[in-house]
Amino acid sequence: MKIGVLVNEGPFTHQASDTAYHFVKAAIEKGHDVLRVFFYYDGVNNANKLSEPQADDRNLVKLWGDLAKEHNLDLVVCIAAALRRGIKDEILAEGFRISGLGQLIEVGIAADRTVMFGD
Amino acid sequence: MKIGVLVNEGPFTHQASDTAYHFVKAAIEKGHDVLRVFFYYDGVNNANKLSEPQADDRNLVKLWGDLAKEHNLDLVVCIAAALRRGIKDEILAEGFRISGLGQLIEVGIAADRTVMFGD
Amino acid sequence: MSEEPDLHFDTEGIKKKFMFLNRKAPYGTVYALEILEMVLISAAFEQHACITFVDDGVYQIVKGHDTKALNMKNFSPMYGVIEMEKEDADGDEDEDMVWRIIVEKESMEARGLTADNFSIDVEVLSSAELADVIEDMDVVLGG
Amino acid sequence: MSEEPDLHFDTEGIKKKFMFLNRKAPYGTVYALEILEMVLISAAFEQHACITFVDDGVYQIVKGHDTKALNMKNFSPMYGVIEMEKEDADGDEDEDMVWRIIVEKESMEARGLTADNFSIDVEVLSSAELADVIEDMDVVLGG
Amino acid sequence: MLHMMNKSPFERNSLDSMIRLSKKGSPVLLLEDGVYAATKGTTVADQVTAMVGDHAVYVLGPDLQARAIGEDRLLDGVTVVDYGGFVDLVVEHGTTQSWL
Amino acid sequence: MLHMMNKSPFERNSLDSMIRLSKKGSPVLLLEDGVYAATKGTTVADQVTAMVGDHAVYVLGPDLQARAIGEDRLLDGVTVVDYGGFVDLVVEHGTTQSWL
Repeated sequence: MKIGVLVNEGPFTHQASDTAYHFVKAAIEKGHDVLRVFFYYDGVNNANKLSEPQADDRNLVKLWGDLAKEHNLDLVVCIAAALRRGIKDEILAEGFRISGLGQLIEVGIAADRTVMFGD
Repeated sequence: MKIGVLVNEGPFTHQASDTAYHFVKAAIEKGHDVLRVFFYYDGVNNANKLSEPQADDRNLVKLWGDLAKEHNLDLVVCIAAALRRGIKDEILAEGFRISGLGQLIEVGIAADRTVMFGD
Repeated sequence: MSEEPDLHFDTEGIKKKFMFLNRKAPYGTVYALEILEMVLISAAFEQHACITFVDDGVYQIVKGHDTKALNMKNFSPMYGVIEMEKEDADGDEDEDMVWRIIVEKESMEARGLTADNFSIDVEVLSSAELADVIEDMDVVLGG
Repeated sequence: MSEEPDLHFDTEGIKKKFMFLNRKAPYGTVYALEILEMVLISAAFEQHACITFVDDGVYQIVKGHDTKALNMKNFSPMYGVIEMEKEDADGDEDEDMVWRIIVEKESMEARGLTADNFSIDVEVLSSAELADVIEDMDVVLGG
Repeated sequence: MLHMMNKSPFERNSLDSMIRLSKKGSPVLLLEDGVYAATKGTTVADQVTAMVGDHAVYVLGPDLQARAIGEDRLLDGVTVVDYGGFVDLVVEHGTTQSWL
Repeated sequence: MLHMMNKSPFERNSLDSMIRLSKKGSPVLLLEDGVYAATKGTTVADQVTAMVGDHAVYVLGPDLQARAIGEDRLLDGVTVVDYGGFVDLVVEHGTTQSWL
């Protein structure tokens, strides 16, 4: 089944990005086709490559990037939300790309299911 | 009177930083001594110099920096919270400095009033 | 193993029912503004859309916002743009595209508001009626 | 016009009453963890401290957290460190420094919990008693 | 339609909104801080028990474990799922709505 | 002590917590989305009217204007202040506590 995902919050402050990550991983393991993960609102902060968690904590920026690499996953950061919040090419983590908000509507149309994670 | 301020949220998603800014500005105008503004939790995102709001919206990163410059205001970003969230020297906006969480406790001791703004 | 992901999907001829569900008050958080941007972008895709206000979301469309003292962007005129998009959808006979602007009656009344307080024309539905509409959607987005 | 701001204030000999007020559940948001870091740093300043749990904050000290499946840091052992800091403060006769760990009874009971559910020793106070304690503080921090 | 709710019922109005605006028979998944709604002995237990009568109610296991909620503390009629079960619910029940 | 509350009383439990954990006589400032608590005709109006009996209640004017709440829509006994008035309240009333 084709699945689209929307992530509304950054790593650390809210659990939304963690839950989305586990959901996407489980969906891929079950053989579903995750068409795109779209990062909006503070969700764009998931793409900040400077993020450096404590050694004994998870690193969601890297986890998302690794998942994208391994499974050819499309991680899209909303350009309008990102500009406001200072997420730009110079600090964009590997595996993410910046694009327009239309890419969210597009995946909502193309996917069989769209699932939102936020605060 | 000596005042310390704690800002818990970033610009844009929550109003906390806006309210803190207006409060600090009004306190200075009334002749009070704002000893320090401490940015913790997602508040560290107020110091991201890459932030570029829409032309018709306010730019809190710049507003804080300008206020600091004009009034010799100490804007301190918590190093632990900032590292996690990828706020580092290379993207630190003018007027802010990065330091330890002890600087929050210190201002709580030194100030007559400590006021917290958050979500 | 990885090839480039598809940057675009073929959405030609697919028409889905989108709901944009507004549950937060304006200005205290930015969700209201950023959902508006979502709605306006969606117009280009010619999908069905229900722009819906429940809980504190009903405060978003109260008329008379004045944000000068806050120095924040007053985004309430954008609701007028949505109303115009809806009128376009209603008026275009070539387009099978339905836009609705809905307020939940219970949320409105709990806050001491009536439809006269709003800056745009809305359909007022009961919780039960709105639950039926939600259940009929293909995609529900919000924040 | 601007000179450098003071990077350090002279806090020597000043002892204030700090409250660290925990009102959020753990893991759903990061506030619990980052307030803990605040409390631990404050120990170095030898201030009075009330570490207080109300509303969903009472869930922070329930024993038995296991975050392996979430792949998140399990920070609950840090509450034990706070308990040790409190014991140090209690035991040190040279130091006039009072630490208290307080749970609001009403918040605990509303969630079906008793003090037996907690991983650390706490004082259980009623809302009215806690309101008196809060009123007596010099600085209240939280998140 | 699958309704998802990730907020503590003591902190937010999300549980109330979901109950008011979901149709009888639609399944409900409680996750993140929303799992506290499914515990026994709380001030919302009666409300959630009534919800269990109208909806199949699922709760995310990893969130229970993190919060030290044993299955003995769950209200009757609530079913625990893992992330794989979460995916299955999404696949089986059509459109999803997240009550944030 | 000055109690500050910035959350909508319909969305969060912050108003309830503040009322439960503040002492009679301590002043209260409603700001940001908290200003909705001070409006007439809502489901919390009786609760807030009772609070006005026990506390001096202030509300931040710039937040009222942004949200289009005219003074005629405010509950009786509530006093509007601007940011300068906010500073004065902080200065006059000792320790502050923010009910977020």
